[in-house]
Amino acid sequence: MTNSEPILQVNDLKKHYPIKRGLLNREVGAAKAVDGISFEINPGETVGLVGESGCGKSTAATSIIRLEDPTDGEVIFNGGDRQGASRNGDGTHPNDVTRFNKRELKRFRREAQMIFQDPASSFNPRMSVGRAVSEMLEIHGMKDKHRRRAIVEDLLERVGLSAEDYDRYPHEFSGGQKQRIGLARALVLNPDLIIADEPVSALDVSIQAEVLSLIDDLQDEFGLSLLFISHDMGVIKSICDRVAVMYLGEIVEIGEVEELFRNPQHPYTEELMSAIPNPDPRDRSEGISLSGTVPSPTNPPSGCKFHTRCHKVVQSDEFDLEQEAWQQLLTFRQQVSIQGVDVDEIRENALLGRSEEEITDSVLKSEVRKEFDLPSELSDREAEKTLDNALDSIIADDFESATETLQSTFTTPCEEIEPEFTDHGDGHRSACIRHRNEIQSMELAADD
Amino acid sequence: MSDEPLLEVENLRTTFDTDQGELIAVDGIDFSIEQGETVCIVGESGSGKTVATESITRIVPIPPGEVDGSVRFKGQGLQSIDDEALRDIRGDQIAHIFQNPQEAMNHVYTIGWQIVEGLKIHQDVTDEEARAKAVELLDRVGIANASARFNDYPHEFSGGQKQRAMIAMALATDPDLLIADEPTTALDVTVQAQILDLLNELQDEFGMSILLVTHDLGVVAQIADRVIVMYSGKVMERGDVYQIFEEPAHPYTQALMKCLPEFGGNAGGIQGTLPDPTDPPDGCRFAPRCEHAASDCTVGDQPAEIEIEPGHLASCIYYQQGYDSSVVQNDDLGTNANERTEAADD
Amino acid sequence: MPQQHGQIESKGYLNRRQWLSMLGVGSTAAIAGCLGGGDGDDGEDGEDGSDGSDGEDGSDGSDGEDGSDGSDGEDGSDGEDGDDEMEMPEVQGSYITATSTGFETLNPLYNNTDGAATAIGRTLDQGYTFDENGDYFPLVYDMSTEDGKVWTFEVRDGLEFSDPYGQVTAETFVYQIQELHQTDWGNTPSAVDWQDVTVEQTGEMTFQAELETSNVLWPRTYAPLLYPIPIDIMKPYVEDEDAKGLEEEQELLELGFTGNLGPFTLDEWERSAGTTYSRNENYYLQNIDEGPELFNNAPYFESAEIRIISEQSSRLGALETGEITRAAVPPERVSEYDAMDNLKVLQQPQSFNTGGLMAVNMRDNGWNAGPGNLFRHIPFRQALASAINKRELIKGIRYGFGEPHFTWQPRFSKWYPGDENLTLWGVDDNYGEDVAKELAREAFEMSDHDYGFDGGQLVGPDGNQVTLELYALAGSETRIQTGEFIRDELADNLGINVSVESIEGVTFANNYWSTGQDNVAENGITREINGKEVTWDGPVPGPSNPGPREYHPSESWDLSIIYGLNTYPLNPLTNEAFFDGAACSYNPVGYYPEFDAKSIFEQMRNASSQSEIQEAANELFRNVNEEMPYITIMFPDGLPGMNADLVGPTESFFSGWDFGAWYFDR
Amino acid sequence: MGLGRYVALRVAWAAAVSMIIVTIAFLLISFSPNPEIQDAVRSASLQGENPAEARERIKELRGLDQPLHERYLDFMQNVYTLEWGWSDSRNQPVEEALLESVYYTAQYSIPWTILTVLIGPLVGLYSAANMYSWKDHAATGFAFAGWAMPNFFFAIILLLVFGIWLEWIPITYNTDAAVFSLENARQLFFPVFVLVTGSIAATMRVARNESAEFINADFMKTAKAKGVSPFRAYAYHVMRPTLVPLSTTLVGQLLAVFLGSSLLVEFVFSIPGLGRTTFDALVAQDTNLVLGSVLIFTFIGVVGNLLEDLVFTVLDPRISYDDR
Repeated sequence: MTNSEPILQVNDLKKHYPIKRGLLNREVGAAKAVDGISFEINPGETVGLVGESGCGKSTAATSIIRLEDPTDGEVIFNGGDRQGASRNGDGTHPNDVTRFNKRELKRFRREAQMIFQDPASSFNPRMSVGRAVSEMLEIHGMKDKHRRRAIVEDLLERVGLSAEDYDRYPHEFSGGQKQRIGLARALVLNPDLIIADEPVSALDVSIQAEVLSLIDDLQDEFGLSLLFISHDMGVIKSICDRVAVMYLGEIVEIGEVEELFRNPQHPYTEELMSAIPNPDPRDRSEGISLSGTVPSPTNPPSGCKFHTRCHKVVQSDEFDLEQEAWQQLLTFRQQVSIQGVDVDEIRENALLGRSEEEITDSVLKSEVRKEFDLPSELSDREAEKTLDNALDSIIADDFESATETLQSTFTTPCEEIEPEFTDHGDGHRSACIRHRNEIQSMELAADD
Repeated sequence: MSDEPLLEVENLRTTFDTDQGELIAVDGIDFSIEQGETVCIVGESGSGKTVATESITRIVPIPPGEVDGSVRFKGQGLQSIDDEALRDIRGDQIAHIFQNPQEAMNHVYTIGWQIVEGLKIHQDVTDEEARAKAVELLDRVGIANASARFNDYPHEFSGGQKQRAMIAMALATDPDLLIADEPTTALDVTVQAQILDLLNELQDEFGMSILLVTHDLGVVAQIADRVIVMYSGKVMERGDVYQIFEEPAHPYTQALMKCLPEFGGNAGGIQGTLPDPTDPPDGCRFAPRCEHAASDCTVGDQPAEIEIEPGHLASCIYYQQGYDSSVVQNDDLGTNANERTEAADD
Repeated sequence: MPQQHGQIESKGYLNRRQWLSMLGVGSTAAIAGCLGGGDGDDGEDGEDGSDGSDGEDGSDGSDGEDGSDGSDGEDGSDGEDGDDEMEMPEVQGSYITATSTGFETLNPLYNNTDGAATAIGRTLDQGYTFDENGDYFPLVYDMSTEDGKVWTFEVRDGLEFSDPYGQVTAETFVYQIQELHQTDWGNTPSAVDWQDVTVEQTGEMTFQAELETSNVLWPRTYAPLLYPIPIDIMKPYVEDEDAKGLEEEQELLELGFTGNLGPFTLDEWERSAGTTYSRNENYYLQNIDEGPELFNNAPYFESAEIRIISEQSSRLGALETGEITRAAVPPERVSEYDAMDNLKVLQQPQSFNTGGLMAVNMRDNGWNAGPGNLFRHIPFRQALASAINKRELIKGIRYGFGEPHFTWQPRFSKWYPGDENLTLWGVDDNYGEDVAKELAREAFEMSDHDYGFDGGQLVGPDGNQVTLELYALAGSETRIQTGEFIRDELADNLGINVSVESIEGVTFANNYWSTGQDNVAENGITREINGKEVTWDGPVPGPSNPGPREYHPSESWDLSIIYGLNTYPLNPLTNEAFFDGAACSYNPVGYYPEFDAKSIFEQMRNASSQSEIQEAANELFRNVNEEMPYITIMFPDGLPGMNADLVGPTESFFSGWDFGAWYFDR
Repeated sequence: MGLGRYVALRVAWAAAVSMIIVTIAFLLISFSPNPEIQDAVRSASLQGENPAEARERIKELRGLDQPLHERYLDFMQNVYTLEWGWSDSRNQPVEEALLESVYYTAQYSIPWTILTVLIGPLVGLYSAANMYSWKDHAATGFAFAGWAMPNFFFAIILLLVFGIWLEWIPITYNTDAAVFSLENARQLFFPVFVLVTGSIAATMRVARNESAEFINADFMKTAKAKGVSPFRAYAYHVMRPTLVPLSTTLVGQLLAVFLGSSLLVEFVFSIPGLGRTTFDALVAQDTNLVLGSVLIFTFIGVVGNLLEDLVFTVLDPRISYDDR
């Protein structure tokens, strides 16, 4: 974007939560909430971090601002007057937030602020909002009470409230007003960077627009850089310059907002976009609907982590099924492998409106198909045969061989290959194996 | 569809006795819902839309609340029947789902228990039958591996799953009317889309009517047959979904439209805040925030609803005789929306 | 508080049991008082504890002592007029008394408390007792002597232990004395009683004991009082020299061997609830020749109980509803209870001066008002005694239920020298400002320092009014009232400014009254007192007599009304413990007699006749009345309330020896 | 599985706590003057013997000449084999003394605990359901009157009115009454009543506040919308979640009342229970019995806390065993 030094540079940031089991609390694994993300924010830029609940975006934020200690990686913050620092001899960076000592951290906390989703719970109900805001100044060493008050009153006006609101209490404000106060509190120390974690998702659409435009205005006025976290592509679109799409601890696509919206390269991005409610009653096509939820980061899928939910999941070379059927087939395979098919239950359901004798194996099989939205017959004969065999095994309660059958036949490269980033120009990159034949991007370089 | 609407609400007025005086949450509104129809009530937080829906079966706490007016459900007047008879209707023929599935479920009971509870109140079923039905419902609303998850506690469900379970709970008795109060507001956009799809599907399947409350016009566009726009306890505008989206008549509806994120940063939301419900302003409730407000707008009562075209009514004096409706109609939102849709379709 | 009193047990003729009865109020009572919410007087509580359970029972021998004044006849149980034809009362009902605290042990060999002695006495008689005239009355054995030096014991025939322990014989006692009390491992409370006694069995049912020096009052010291204990129970422990084992022996603790030796047999001892008994059909008392006719079917109660009821109000409530037969009543409620149909309250004179004794501190930690401890001058102590109106105090504090206290004997005692021989301080002519000030001036003359009256105030050498601190028992309303009464009297009549301080009994005992072992003078220390060389040796110096006046507890005090003491109306010799100056075991106040106490006690000890003793006693108590070692104010009366149907108790100090003859007249 | 491991950990922790307390007790006893030795030394010096010799003799006799760690091991062994020594003030084995006392204490404290646990939350719920109405004020007032009234005073008043004036109940406690007899019920009614009124207020208060929160919770709206009757809503949807926070405070409160009030109630009603035994032991400086009582109270406390934790985890499905 610009040639100047980015204000924030996140390099391969990881945050793993250990999982402990057993009497001795042995560590048996890790929940990889954030698993190696890299991006940068240039001065005055707003970068969006978008993804569903549970994708790790909030953990990324708290790790960046070091409310939690990251497991690995660098967060280089060049704000304040840190510009122009170069790496130390040992490869570490003097501006690396993850290595800041207490004093540096305190300074950093002044220069980088955070805004939270729920404005209501982040205020002490017994403290006037003015005090809540001016407290920040006091903590960071401003002794003069009158000056503090003057600054805060001025700020309250600039976020669209009035100076008289200084002495009022949080409960006297509406949600949107509270978020304005939250903004004032974040701005009072004149930071360079603000990390806003879902700042508008708890607000009405009308208020959202209001707060978003306020943030936009203030950003210009204060020369802020912004990391904006949201699950809502619509919101992202209206405020961000660039956006990084996160899925299960990783960034799957990053690029300038307009380019990304115009030409999404990752299926996940497409799905996020299609979720934006279309305010046109005449267009109710269901579009692509993202099914299921984000898998647990303790045991993420192999290969492309998104393949379990991907509507464009790649078929193995020998088949050419309908994409939907293929996706259902993979889901079914997954359920079988964890014995998630309750034949008894299905049998019982089938009994509703039928007599015992009518429940033949073939009826059961078709019930199972129905249960898992599988077509009554696959277009590929080979595939159909394998599926039928597997269904037979399942009805015979032999999950092992069913799993075996399904897994040996229905495979997707998505679960085998970890996708690498492909560059689509102008810093627009995505990680999807469908682009593997395109020009490989150069290494996602920190020394970009 | 019979001649009589499924639900007919007339002059519904709900007030609360508070320390600050009488709070008028819903100030005499009328609406009806036909069999199989989806009606959306849309408006900002505090506009009274939730209270309006909760007044139908008197879920609002009484006291301090007080509900006046006539509510007829399948021809039966709900306002005069006793609590027990009303309880028989609640959760049986009229079901509710709420905004925050996290809090709308009791955290100490399993999902299954909570579904079965309603079922057993209204239907004479055995435990096994109830359980089977609950599992089937969970399965139907898209909970994978439903029979195993029957015994899970709410905290073991994700937000979207919880809302699905709530829907399953509501559908347990095969209701005629499902009242969904901001069912997607607390959820991720992606989950919201899933839930809306699900509601659409279920409506087709079960043929129930849906009364959906939301502040998000995007949601309305996806699901509504008819729309009622509420503001400060009053109906501002009503009409079918196309009328509302393509020819929004009331300045308030227009302002709401402008708030949709798709309009980018060109609108700063609606300036100002809702009026004090204990002391509503004279004239049109929206007048203090309305860019077209004239002096006539701030006197008397809320203007009567004027029928602009069949089924499309607005409560704005500019549509009364003697005013120039073009002042408020000039807004080019409708066409704008069409253009935008095309752009997004790409 | 066994530990506290055990300190002087080696003093030859004052054993532990007697020692206990010397002190009227201990800290247990103080605690009971504090739990009582401060409304009850601890004095009363303390009396309750002992009174309710033992006052009537002479056989346990800790309280009722000799005093043969020959007054009898009013006792309904005597039945002298009815003689043989008299119809015996019906055996019925349960005799239930209450106590405020439980019993530590029921092992007769190791018990040293009054309460438990009563509980044991219900099942087991001791050697002898004293009848309503204070005369010796044989129970288990009869004692006789020619010269007061050699005593012959004759064990009563027909005394049986429970199976398999056989008959009580002379050997029973000789074994107990020789193999237990006279050993150095046995550690029994009775050990001191038998230290210098030579015991010898002289027949199957007789044995004799020879004392080092003659003592005609020997039985009255209670020293030769023994419980019959089966040899078979003691034997294994004697062989092992296992005192602890003997102490913990179940058969002794549960009194399972008592045969026909007591009026009742113990059913159960529940440690925190009390004891329950059933009538002993074969009580040997039924067959003896002595005593009243009524003994022929003793006892007349189906059962008996001693209940532990800690709360005074609960005890009174239980008395009122008839749940218990007998309990002490506080004076302010006597008229109320006496008026009830189902109850009567008796007024029994007592030998304790609890609440009616003011101690003056003559040690160096006393008289903190200036130089020169005025308490050390007899006229000043007399002045104090005459400044306090005793009758007023009794009326005000005890509702009239008490006796003025002039010398170290109660009026009913036969050792009482008679009013005509005493100065009746604090009543009539010997009370008032003029008398008191005159005596005080006498004291000022004797003092090296410049004390005097200035406009009614007693002022010291520095010209300031003399201010003294008076300690009263905390939590006791009546003690504090007593203190305030004394304060006003001393202010009005002597111009002394007294401040009343309340203090916990334990605190006072430990820090003010008795010293720790470290503050005690060397054994053998000598001083000149009243012109004579005096040596502190033997058992003293000890905590209660730490030595010359410069030895004293760490805290200073002037006046106290914490403790009441026993006046030993049956055996005046026992009072040696208080008034023999350097040699006496109990002298916290630092009193040294100016009369020849030593030779009076010597005379008493060597007396061979009652009249000789009487003479010495008269002299002793005249002198005590003169010198006022403690300011004696009053004897409170015992006020046992009881079931109106109960026949037997009398309004006499000696009531209770004939417990076996008591009955319900319903 | 999680629960098993959690229980195991809690039990282990409870054992560790009791171990620590027992050790502290041992150390206190070891380093405080032993009255027995003092007695022996005093009587030796009074009898003109060598006090130092007497000290050694008694130490040897009592095994106090052993090194500290051996005495500690002995002590611990005795504690855990329930050989708690001889009570000098009651002349019976300490275990027996405590067993007798606990027998009577249990007779009033079990019904008391059950009633408090039952009535407290119910009154609280009733109050919350009628919050700020006269019913709420009446219930709150009732509970607080019981709490504010000193138990001791209250007990005496009750005894006066019902025992002495009306003669409905006996003044003194009859230890012979069978546990499940009318007589026992009669004599225990007021002790239990006094304790229940004393302890109910706190429980009721917590229950009231907590259930007030749940009464206004969204899930109550859900229940209402399902057609659940108000009674069922309170019984199932409010009561059950209220028990979760309540369970965390209940044990502590009951223990506090137990320690504080049982002694006084035992005094007034002459119940020969644990409180009086402990008090008497303290007064009599009966070291073994004091220690035994401390162990009992420790045990009650530790087990109470353990139960509290377990009940809490069972009641609240959201608690993850791994996190605690």
